[in-house]
Amino acid sequence: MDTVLTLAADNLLSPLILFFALGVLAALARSDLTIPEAAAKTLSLYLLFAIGFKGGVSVSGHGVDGDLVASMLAGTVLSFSLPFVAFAMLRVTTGLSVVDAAAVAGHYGSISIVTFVAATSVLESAGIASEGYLVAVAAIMEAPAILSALWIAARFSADTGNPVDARDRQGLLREILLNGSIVLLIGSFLIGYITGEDGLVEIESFVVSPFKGVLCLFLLDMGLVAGRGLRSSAKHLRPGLIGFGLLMPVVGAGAGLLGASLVGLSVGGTLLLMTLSASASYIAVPAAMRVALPEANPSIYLTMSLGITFPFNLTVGIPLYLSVARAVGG
Amino acid sequence: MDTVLTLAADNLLSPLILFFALGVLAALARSDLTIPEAAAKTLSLYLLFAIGFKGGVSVSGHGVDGDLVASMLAGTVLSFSLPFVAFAMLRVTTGLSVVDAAAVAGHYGSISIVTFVAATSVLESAGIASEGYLVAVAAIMEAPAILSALWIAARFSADTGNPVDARDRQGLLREILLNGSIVLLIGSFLIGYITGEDGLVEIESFVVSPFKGVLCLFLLDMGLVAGRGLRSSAKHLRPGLIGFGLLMPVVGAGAGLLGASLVGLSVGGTLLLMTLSASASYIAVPAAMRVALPEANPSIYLTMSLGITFPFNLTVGIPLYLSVARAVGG
Amino acid sequence: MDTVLTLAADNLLSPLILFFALGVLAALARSDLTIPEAAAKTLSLYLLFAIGFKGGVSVSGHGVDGDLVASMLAGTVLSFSLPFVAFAMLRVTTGLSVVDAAAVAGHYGSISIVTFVAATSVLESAGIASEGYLVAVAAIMEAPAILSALWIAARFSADTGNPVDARDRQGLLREILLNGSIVLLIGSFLIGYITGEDGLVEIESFVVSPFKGVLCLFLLDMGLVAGRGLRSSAKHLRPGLIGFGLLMPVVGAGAGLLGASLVGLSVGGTLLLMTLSASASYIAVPAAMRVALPEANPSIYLTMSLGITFPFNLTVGIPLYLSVARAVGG
Amino acid sequence: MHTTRAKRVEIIIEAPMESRLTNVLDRSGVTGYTVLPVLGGSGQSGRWTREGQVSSAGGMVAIVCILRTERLDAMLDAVFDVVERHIGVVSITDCDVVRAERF
Amino acid sequence: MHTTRAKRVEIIIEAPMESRLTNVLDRSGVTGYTVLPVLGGSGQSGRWTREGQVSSAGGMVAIVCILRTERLDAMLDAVFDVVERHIGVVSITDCDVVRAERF
Amino acid sequence: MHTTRAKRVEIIIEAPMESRLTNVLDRSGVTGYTVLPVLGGSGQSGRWTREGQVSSAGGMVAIVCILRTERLDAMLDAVFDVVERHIGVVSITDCDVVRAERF
Ligand SMILES: Nc1ncnc2c1ncn2[C@@H]1O[C@H](COP(=O)(O)O)[C@@H](O)[C@H]1O
Ligand SMILES: Nc1ncnc2c1ncn2[C@@H]1O[C@H](COP(=O)(O)O)[C@@H](O)[C@H]1O
Ligand SMILES: Nc1ncnc2c1ncn2[C@@H]1O[C@H](COP(=O)(O)O)[C@@H](O)[C@H]1O
Ligand code: NA
Ligand code: NA
Ligand code: NA
Repeated sequence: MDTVLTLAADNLLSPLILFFALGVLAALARSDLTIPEAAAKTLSLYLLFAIGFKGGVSVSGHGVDGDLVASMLAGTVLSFSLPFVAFAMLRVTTGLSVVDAAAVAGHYGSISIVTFVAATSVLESAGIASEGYLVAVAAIMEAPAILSALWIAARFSADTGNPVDARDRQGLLREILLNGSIVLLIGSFLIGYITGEDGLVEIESFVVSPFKGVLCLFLLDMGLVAGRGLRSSAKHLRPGLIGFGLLMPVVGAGAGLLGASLVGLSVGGTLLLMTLSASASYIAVPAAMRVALPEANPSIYLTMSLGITFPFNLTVGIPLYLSVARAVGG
Repeated sequence: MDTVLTLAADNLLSPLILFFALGVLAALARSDLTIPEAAAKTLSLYLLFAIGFKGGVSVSGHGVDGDLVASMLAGTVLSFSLPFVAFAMLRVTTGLSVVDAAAVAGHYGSISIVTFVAATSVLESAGIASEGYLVAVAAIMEAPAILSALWIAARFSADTGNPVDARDRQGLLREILLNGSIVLLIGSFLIGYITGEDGLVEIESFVVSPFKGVLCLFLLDMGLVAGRGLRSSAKHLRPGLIGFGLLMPVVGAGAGLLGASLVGLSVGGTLLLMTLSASASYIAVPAAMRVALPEANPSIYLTMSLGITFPFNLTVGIPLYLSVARAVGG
Repeated sequence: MDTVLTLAADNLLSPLILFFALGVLAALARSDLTIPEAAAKTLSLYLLFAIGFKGGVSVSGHGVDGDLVASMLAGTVLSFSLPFVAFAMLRVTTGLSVVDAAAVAGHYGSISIVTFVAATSVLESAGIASEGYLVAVAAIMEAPAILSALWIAARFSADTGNPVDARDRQGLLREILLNGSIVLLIGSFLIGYITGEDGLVEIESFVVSPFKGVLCLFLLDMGLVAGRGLRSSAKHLRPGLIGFGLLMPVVGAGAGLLGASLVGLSVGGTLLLMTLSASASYIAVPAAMRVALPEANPSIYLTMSLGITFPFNLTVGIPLYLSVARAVGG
Repeated sequence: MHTTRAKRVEIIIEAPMESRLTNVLDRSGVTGYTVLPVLGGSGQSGRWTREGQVSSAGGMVAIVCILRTERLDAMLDAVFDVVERHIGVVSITDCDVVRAERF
Repeated sequence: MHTTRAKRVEIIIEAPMESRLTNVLDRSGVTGYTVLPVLGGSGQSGRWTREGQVSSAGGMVAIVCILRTERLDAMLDAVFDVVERHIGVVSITDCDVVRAERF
Repeated sequence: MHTTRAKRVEIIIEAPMESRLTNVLDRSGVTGYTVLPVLGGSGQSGRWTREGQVSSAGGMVAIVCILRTERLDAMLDAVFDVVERHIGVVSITDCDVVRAERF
């Protein structure tokens, strides 16, 4: 427990968290500080590019061991099943409509790549190794939860006759799987895997050295967006929802821990799979939900994911999961 | 005097100045070279982020000495009072209307962060140390001059009955103080101060190594903007105005020198406070003036600040102030 | 021949090519992966900035030898004359109209700076030196081909009475010569030349270290654009055109080889001049053609240049030209 | 200059719906349309702004379509199938166009 | 499809005034508006372009507001309090809207 | 509020033609115009989108010009000299303006 606190305290004073906090405060104070949309998108492309590439290089170094397939499978199962857990919890503890609850549930099954990156950087500081292929697991966990959410909405909701026609449904599936961030993450991973250490040497001073600084800038932007969301959607944040936003990541992390034990991941890998399961999407899933479940209120799921669960994971969650992973794994 | 010339010559041939000159020339020749707006804004966010952070780290290293508060105070007084000097000079030497003169005066009380950065990089090349907290002084000097300008305009101008109503006035004050660049500069400064050298190590290859290159690109853009301004506003540039644009920075630097002596700054710190006082705003103040003094002609103040005073400080001013600071301080 | 294959294979597995391929595949699969327009423009400005500057520094190091003027001359002649060769080939092998053929021909006389950069990076990997001033030759080769294309269109086309009036013609000439990319490339070259190694040291970690990584990101974007072009313009790609797109670069490279021998360039320099001659423009010339030859179909020339010739040069062309340059030069 | 009456339809809709709407437009027989970026706005679902959006889910676009009057009804029917369940605003203005055969 | 007459007001104004104008719109009782970016323009105060603006002071935005005809006068009065002393252009067009109850 | 009838002309044209068109507008005696960015569109020459354009050759812009009715014909003649041979669409709408002396 002592370690948790020390870790959490260390973590809280890292530039990453502080820039996120700066963004939240600036937005709450209604400062006009903003990061241009094109810059925010480019920063996020950079992060996907760098993290995918480095993951691929690391796998090329350590070789593809049998656990890779098992981990992929575990990730897929987690992403498919967590929305059901989340949906049940939401229906019990909050008054959300079926559609809103399904949409929120989809977000919690999917993942947040920035939370994953933050966990990676905590591992680095602590000098703990992890399986490089978890980047690929992250990519694969983005999509299945969306399908679960749509299935839940169709199954339990009375009001939507036939929301999406066949042509659109197919298009939707393609869009989800060929989503830009998934393609870039997987593509960079494969390129990193193919070019290996030689490739890394060539572009190291682009993908490695400035990485953390770029992440600070990106977290500043995420803080601004989260702060703006909190300000404008405070009215949606009833206690039940806030409670869900804090509890669900812990439940997710528990499921991730189970998966990691079954697969036999290292301590570092266990933390990462826990973090993936604990994190909630705010890029891929919201866009999919606007198209597929337009009746769901975007203010609710964006605020939950970005305003509650993301900062929770960043500050308290990751150190907590790490000490559990250590206790179990060490 | 010899040193001034050598310094000025060295300075003139630095990539920074040359890229600024390239921008001016390209714009005057009507080349279609442009930096996208989002990129220009992002470069400027980067500079604020980096300079604030490094300033904070440097203060955390050297400790907060008693001079910090004194310097802050000196900066505030300078920013409040220089617009009065500028206004008086403008009314005597030019035919500007009260409102235009007040608006221009506000720009000269406030500061240009890029000029400050250029002075920092001259110090670095010359191996002269300076007080890290001057970044915070820079941030604090941005706003007071705006209030002075508004007060001057209200006091001396007959035509504007009650320009801004109470609700808007409050909003305006908040906007000025929570201006994005001030928030980012102060925020990064505090984060740098909190995380100290450890934090710097983490993001050094983002905020330190590429800094000068980014600054070159930014100065290219500033050259383009200044050149375009000169081309389209040449008609406003009567001799009296040009004279003011060259004289006022020297007057400001003198006031800065006085402040620095009273506070007891080092030679490097003296140069920086002189440069801050000598420089004129072209980001925060123009935006505030459009809102608060819409009758003032933006072509005049933008051209003065960006087309005359900024290049003057960059090329002749800084080397001049440095040799004075050395003569006085050494 | 063995070396060609090895080189080509090595080249094919470099991150640069792989990211280009990722972009093409993502676009063909209709992924929504996109690089924001402002980011794409900024990346391209960065590349011009960095390559111009490094070229200038390298000339300042080795000094201006007599070959510089000869190379400039050779480049100008190549750019002026290759459109005539291309036009003749197009009229014989394809059914393109005079105006379309003239427009395409103009693209093949001009150059692609990214292809040039890719050749430079192959030289680096192979440890082969080259003349730094070829950057300036690249800049000078951008424009003449446009004039040739306009002359061809005016000479051989019956339908356009007097397409551009005198005022516009002058404006057009100025636009072509003061095109943003030419100005930035030449300007950075001169600044690099003036500031020399000292200047390079100052901004090395901006223009040198991250260069290849940025290039990867840029090539990803070029792949996306090429893939989208191929998808939407597949109908224009009759076999004759494809054949031209593959043959013309080899013809151009041959002409470049001739020029290089006459001037007496090194093996590295020969490769670069061959590559410049072999490459086709996709930035400066298309923009000029929209204004000056609006009847020409942009889908044709953009797809040819970006969808056929660019990937050909990147994958097969450069290794081929290098082995020829070595055979002739060594 | 000879001009013809036509209709200008302006649709403001969420960015993730853009491709669906333009597909529907293509199928509804209009000859063209133009998509413009939107910075922000306000409506029943509150105020929003584009800057700093991490996800494109929140953004909107404006689609302008000029078409012959006789095509308007078919087009509106097609559009409403898409717009109905989504956040969005449609307005129709009379306009004059040159080269009427294009529309 | 059933449509109703309404008004489309388009205001082009300096970017730093955007929030003031939208605040006024909110208070004047309109149900919504949309803000579009502007690249450049020309008017009495000369020609300008957005690219490479270091400061946002020079930029402009276009604000489109669709509203019921009976609300027009109140809205214009409110808007002019803000626009009057500033650079800006206002134009009003007749339009038709579906779902009139929204405006 | 006193308003006057005027015309609102909207021209969608390729980005490389922007400066030519605005030069022609300046010479044709209009008092101002505004240039808006365009993200994408579709027309006779197919569908295109702005994102990821390496060259600006493919992009388009929308130019809005409000002018007095009596100036319309001269303006359209001038504009068509430029637009004719290029990809582009022109539409004209009636509108009302305040401060008519500005146009
Ligand atoms: N009356 C209106 N005039 C112009 N734009 C509107 C109007 N109402 C809504 N909008 C736009 O449509 C978006 C969604 O509106 P709503 O569905 O009412 O939330 C808003 O964010 C605005 O961009
Ligand atoms: N007649 C007009 N038509 C369209 N936009 C205009 C017109 N006049 C002015 N504008 C826009 O309003 C801005 C300011 O106009 P002004 O106050 O006349 O300088 C210009 O930069 C244009 O963007
Ligand atoms: N009917 C239309 N309504 C609105 N915009 C159009 C229309 N037709 C063409 N456009 C725009 O004009 C551009 C060129 O059209 P075109 O010359 O028909 O290929 C298209 O890409 C659209 O942006
Ligand atoms: Na999750
Ligand atoms: Na000052
Ligand atoms: Na060529």
